[in-house]
Amino acid sequence: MDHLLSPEELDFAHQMREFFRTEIPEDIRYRQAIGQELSKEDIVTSQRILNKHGYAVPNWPVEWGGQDWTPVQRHIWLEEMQLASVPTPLPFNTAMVGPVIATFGSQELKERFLPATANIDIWWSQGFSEPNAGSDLASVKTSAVRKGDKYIVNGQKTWTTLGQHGDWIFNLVRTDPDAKKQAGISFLLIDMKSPGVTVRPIELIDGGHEVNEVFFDNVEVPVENLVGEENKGWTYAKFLLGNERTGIARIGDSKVALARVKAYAAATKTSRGTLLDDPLFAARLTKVEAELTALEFTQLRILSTQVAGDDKPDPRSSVLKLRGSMIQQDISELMMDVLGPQGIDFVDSREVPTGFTTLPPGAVDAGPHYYNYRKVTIYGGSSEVQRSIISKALLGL
Amino acid sequence: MDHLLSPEELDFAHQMREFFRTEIPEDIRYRQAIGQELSKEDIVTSQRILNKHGYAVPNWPVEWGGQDWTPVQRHIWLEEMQLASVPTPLPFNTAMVGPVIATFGSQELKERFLPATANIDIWWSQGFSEPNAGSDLASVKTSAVRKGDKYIVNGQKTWTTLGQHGDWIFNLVRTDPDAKKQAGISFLLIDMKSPGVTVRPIELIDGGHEVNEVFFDNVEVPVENLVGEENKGWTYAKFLLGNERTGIARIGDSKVALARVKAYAAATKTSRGTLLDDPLFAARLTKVEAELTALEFTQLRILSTQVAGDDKPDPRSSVLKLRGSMIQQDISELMMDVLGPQGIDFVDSREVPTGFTTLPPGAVDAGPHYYNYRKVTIYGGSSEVQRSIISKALLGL
Amino acid sequence: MDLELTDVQQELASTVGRLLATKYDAAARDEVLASEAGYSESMWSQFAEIGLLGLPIDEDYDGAGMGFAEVAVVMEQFGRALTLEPYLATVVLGAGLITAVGTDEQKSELLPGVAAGETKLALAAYEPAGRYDLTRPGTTASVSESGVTLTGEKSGVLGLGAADRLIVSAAVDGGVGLFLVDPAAEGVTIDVRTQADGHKAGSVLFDSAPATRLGEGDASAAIAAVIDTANAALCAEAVGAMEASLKMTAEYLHTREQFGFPIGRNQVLQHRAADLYATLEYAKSMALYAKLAVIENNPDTRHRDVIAAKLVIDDACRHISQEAIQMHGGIGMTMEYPIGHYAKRLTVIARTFDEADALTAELAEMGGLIEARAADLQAG
Amino acid sequence: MDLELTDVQQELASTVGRLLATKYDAAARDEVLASEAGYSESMWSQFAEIGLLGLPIDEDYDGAGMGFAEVAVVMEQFGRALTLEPYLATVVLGAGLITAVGTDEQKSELLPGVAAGETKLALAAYEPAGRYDLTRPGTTASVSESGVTLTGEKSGVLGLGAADRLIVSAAVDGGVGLFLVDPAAEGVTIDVRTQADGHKAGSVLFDSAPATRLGEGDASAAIAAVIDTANAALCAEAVGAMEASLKMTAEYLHTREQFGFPIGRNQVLQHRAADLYATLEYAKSMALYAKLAVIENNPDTRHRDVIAAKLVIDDACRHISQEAIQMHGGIGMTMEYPIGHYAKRLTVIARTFDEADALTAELAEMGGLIEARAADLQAG
Repeated sequence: MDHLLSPEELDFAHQMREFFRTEIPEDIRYRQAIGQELSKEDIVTSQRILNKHGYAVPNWPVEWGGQDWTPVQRHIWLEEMQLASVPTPLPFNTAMVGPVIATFGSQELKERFLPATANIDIWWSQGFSEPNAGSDLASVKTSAVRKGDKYIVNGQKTWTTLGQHGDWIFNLVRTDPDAKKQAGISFLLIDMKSPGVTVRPIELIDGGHEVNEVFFDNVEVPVENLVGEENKGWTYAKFLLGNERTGIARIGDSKVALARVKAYAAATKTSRGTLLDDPLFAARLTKVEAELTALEFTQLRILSTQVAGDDKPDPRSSVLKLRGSMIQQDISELMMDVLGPQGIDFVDSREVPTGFTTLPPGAVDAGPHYYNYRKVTIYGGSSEVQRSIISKALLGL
Repeated sequence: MDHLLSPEELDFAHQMREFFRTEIPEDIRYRQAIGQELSKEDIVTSQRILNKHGYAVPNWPVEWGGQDWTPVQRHIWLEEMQLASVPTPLPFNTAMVGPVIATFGSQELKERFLPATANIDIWWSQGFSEPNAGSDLASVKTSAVRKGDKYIVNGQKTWTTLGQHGDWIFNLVRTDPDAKKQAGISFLLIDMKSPGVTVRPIELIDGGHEVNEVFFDNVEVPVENLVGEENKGWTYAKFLLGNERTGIARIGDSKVALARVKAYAAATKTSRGTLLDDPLFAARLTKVEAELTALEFTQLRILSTQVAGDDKPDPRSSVLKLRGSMIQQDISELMMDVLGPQGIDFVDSREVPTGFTTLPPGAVDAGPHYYNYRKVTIYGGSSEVQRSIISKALLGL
Repeated sequence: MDLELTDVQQELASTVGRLLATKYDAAARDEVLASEAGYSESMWSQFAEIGLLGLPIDEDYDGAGMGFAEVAVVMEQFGRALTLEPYLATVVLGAGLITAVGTDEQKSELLPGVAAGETKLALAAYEPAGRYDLTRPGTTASVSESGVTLTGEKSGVLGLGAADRLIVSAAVDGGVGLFLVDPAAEGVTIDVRTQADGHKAGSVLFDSAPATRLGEGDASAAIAAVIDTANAALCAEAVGAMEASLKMTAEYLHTREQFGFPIGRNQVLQHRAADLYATLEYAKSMALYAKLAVIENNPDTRHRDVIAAKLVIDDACRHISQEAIQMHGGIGMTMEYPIGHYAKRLTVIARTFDEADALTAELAEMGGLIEARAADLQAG
Repeated sequence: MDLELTDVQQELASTVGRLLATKYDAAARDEVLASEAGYSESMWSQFAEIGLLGLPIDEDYDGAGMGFAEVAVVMEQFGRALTLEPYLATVVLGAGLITAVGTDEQKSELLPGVAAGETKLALAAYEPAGRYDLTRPGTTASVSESGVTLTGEKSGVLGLGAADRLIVSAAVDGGVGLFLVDPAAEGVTIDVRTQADGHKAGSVLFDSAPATRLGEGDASAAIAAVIDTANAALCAEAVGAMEASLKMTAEYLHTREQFGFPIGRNQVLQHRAADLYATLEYAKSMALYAKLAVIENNPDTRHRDVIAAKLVIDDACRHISQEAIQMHGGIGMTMEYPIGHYAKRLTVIARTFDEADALTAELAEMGGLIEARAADLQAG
């Protein structure tokens, strides 16, 4: 991509490249690069370094630690971060609740939360989805009833990613049960240490613990934790969901993952040579490479238009999500195919008892990753939702 | 398939195999085998030989020339016919109007039409589709107004296959304009030489003349040409459309076509050997072979159930159409890929001016065939219609 | 032509189906899954009781003397219920090989125990460096006067942990031999792992481990044959699991409501479900095709036909497992909902004994299923 | 970073677009298609008038001295309108090769005529036995004192029939040389055919036909480069044709009614249209990628990047052409409705200069687009 950049942009890219590869601890980047699950500490450590240098929340207002960057610069920042295997800042903090508070919160809320959010002193969780809601996010049932200077919150949220680490949770709650669906929803911040909050893990088929259910049983929440106006929460939620659409393609991550597939394939012996020489495997891999390039240039074309000043919503963002998630799944499947019989087991480590052959690279994560990545076409607006968005823009039906 | 057959069935298969390969003129079978368009005469010659031996209309009542065959025998008959590259009897005669007349027609109509229909002394055309109707066959606009002992027919039919050869045409006409859609339709036989009947060719993208529009301008039709009862035509049409669902997969034809692709690929030189040795081409071909086998065994499984006496409509018939048409298209595409640069031109003959290299086998038909076969997922119940039928049976929605 | 199950086979299917419906529902299975052994001894005994373990074993050795057709019936039911017991390892692979190459004495010693549910077996044939290759074991047999010992490492040993006796392939006499090894013997180290689908498998290290030769002569053909049989068995199991997956998905589409109506009203999901149905029909047809190939056992076509079947079924496993989760949405990714368990089993089946690309290439090299022929070309 | 068209390019696009919208609608095109020549001399003159024919030709030879970026703009518009004129043959391939290897004298002789619309060119490089190979021509050049003559057969010669001069590749001096031949000269026989898309192409037989060498030295690299450029041009044309196809299909879905409502209300067709849109975006991105590769002309990456682009675009041609017809239904198969014409052009584009399987294999052999790299493995 370098040759497409202006001299200033290229300087910026080099600066980012250098920064990520020297300032973020190598062990964290190594774990990220080889598909290991990162600890909470890894994520916090990395984000704090970013934040110290002003690189954790570039999308925020400058006053709150953001950067006055062009869309291209933001893209370079994210791409270089992913290519360097630096964990991206916690999206619940930086892409979700932060921008909402910065845009719709009171001065008091901003001061209270934004610095701690950028620096991940508070780990935020997301309390949007509810059981059986699926893509119908506005069907919020969790209620918040005002009683004096408190809300009493009752209900249940689900699919709360990394909620086990959460300090606070931002929620959509129903404050007016009589209003129509989207009306009557408020955006409420809740301390997860409050009495009545319970977090229950959801076990996933990848064997990991990534998402949770969060229960609210008569939880008392001070009214000052309301963001913006009561019953206007749906507006803030839509703002939140519309943010950061271009990053959703995760192209840098996919490049790293594909490079890894390729390196492993070259090191995998088959009865006729290496797997990378196998015509059918190589053809599938090559097609994904070409498609990933097509995806990248689709993203760049969108950025190029944004530079030109057009900022209205673009069905091409849905193309990025639709196709970007397909490519992530394709890569996870190629990785499974590289491992072959050794990608079937669920193991915690490549280490084996003395005397046995060490498991090949990828043996730990290939399988779980494949199963886990079934999610990428479901969450963040499923593929079905993206197709509906695109066809609406295309057909106007 | 032979090893699945009972001794009696196997005898029958041998008998059919022998018959088709000795009695039907070799030149006709050769033209059919190499994808040449057959003349009207070829089709008539072949069918008359079949009819002479009682093999043109085995699905008809025995009294009218049919055979009291089991479903398996009928399958063997069709399969062996296709494998021998014998043109199948004209479906408009044998699978469509014949059974309708035999089932719903008066004795007089039967005597008048059935022998001539079986022997293709009358070439029938189909007058069902109308402009802009698409899959909505019941939206018949062509009107037949009774005037004394005649109907006066006005309107237009379209997609009339081989209508240029037609002697008679069987039509759905609206006899009661006030009745609801499906009611008010009658099944009327019209002599195409009647004044007011005009046939206009529709030029298709394959360069051929296969389908036609048929216009009716105050055409007088004797009332005795009505089949069954007035306004009951939709019932007869549904009967007609429900016939011969298993033959629709055209497995024998696909086997012959695929064998041909394979033989040509083996004779096609590439920079690395023959095309049949090319791993990517071979893989695509092999998958289609395996799928064709899956299709064949799906058909056999259905037949096996029919033997067991279950005769209710089966969503698996829709699977045969859905997947059988996909396979036909896949094969037509493989053939295009075999021809490569020499499948691009539309030529009438493999012959070239003196001195030039003769065109390879398939050069004449590969391209036209590919374009023509776009139809197989559209006609006879489009793939979309088949999926709806299957999902209705599956989901009951 | 009759491709339907015989009455006896239908009865067998009902018997197994009823047993599993009552004793092996999702909750019971979750318990088995969470157990240390990873399978249920009690179910195993019940399988023995109703004769499933001796199904293909000769009557002389206390078996039922039936054939692969009946085994396929059982495997399909097992697929439907997603059983975790080492039936494939013990009955299909283990007893299959002993029947194929064992001496009368060895058969007498081992097969009655299998039929009675007292002996479990495992085939140790794959190796870490060999991927899916079975023809060139790095494990070697050393024959001396004091007996035979094996040295080497095996991986992907299905049913390891439960097995009372291992059948091990090793290089011997310039070919491949099979050997019986007691997993508790000195010189044998086992490392049991859990597959993504919950089945136990793992690796075994042999360090001059005492062994007995199973039968005699080169066992390559017998190993290839038993893997064909096992692949055909997996085809049947996959069909059961896919049929259950599709049924579950259809029910979900029918009952799950969103935006005020069942999500199955979405035409897009209807048509995609229809494609799943078509894929399942293909899979059923090819499981039948593989079954007939194994029963006919024609040496010219058996392997070719089985891999053709497995190829189609691997694709079907992928299509149905991926779409079933996608159509369920997030709930489909949770362990508490059954569909993900089916998806995992199907994903593993598509990677057991082979991989789809290699099967495709192999089938192509064997000349495919249809003979090249064109009327305007000389055969070539 | 700026990937948008420059103002000049946008103006060019509008100019060409306007001209074609007024002079080259479906009816006008049908006339051209039915004509003996298969293209319109009058359009050709108008292309010359507005400077399209000299676009990439140096100003010294009466051209506009612009680059491939502008050619791509024109090709995309041509794709949109499905023009039939031999622009690729004359301007991209013909003038491209003369510019690349011709002597000053040859440039002076031929290029001004091209720019003025007076000279048409065709490249005769493919041969019946060579499939898509250009590196080993069977046609030979024989050099004697009385001059050069060519003997051999060429096929797939785009623009044949219209061409005033042929550029022919032939084996010479152990390498590949390019030669200029007058198609009317003795010893030259041409057999013009019509491609499925209506474009004229065909074969040429040279029997000691008089020829003049174009430039000197081995021309293999120049031929490879001009085919890369032509492939990038086809990518642009395909994008124009696909965008028009999708627009037409969307309009059809919007206006065509069945069972009482527009068929575009069918969610299934909506979602499939959305997939077409995504495919078109990929194609646009890769046409851009190919364009940048040709402009940058880095010998290490140009060919690789162009074939990667063509690969994605071949797939897109297939997806969009097939679905566009399917979503139109029967009407899409008729010559009187435009969508089938687009489908045919797209089908031909995907088979011009290469085939998708071979491109995939070639790209893989070149090492693909992404460098193999894993933190836990040594580079290898």
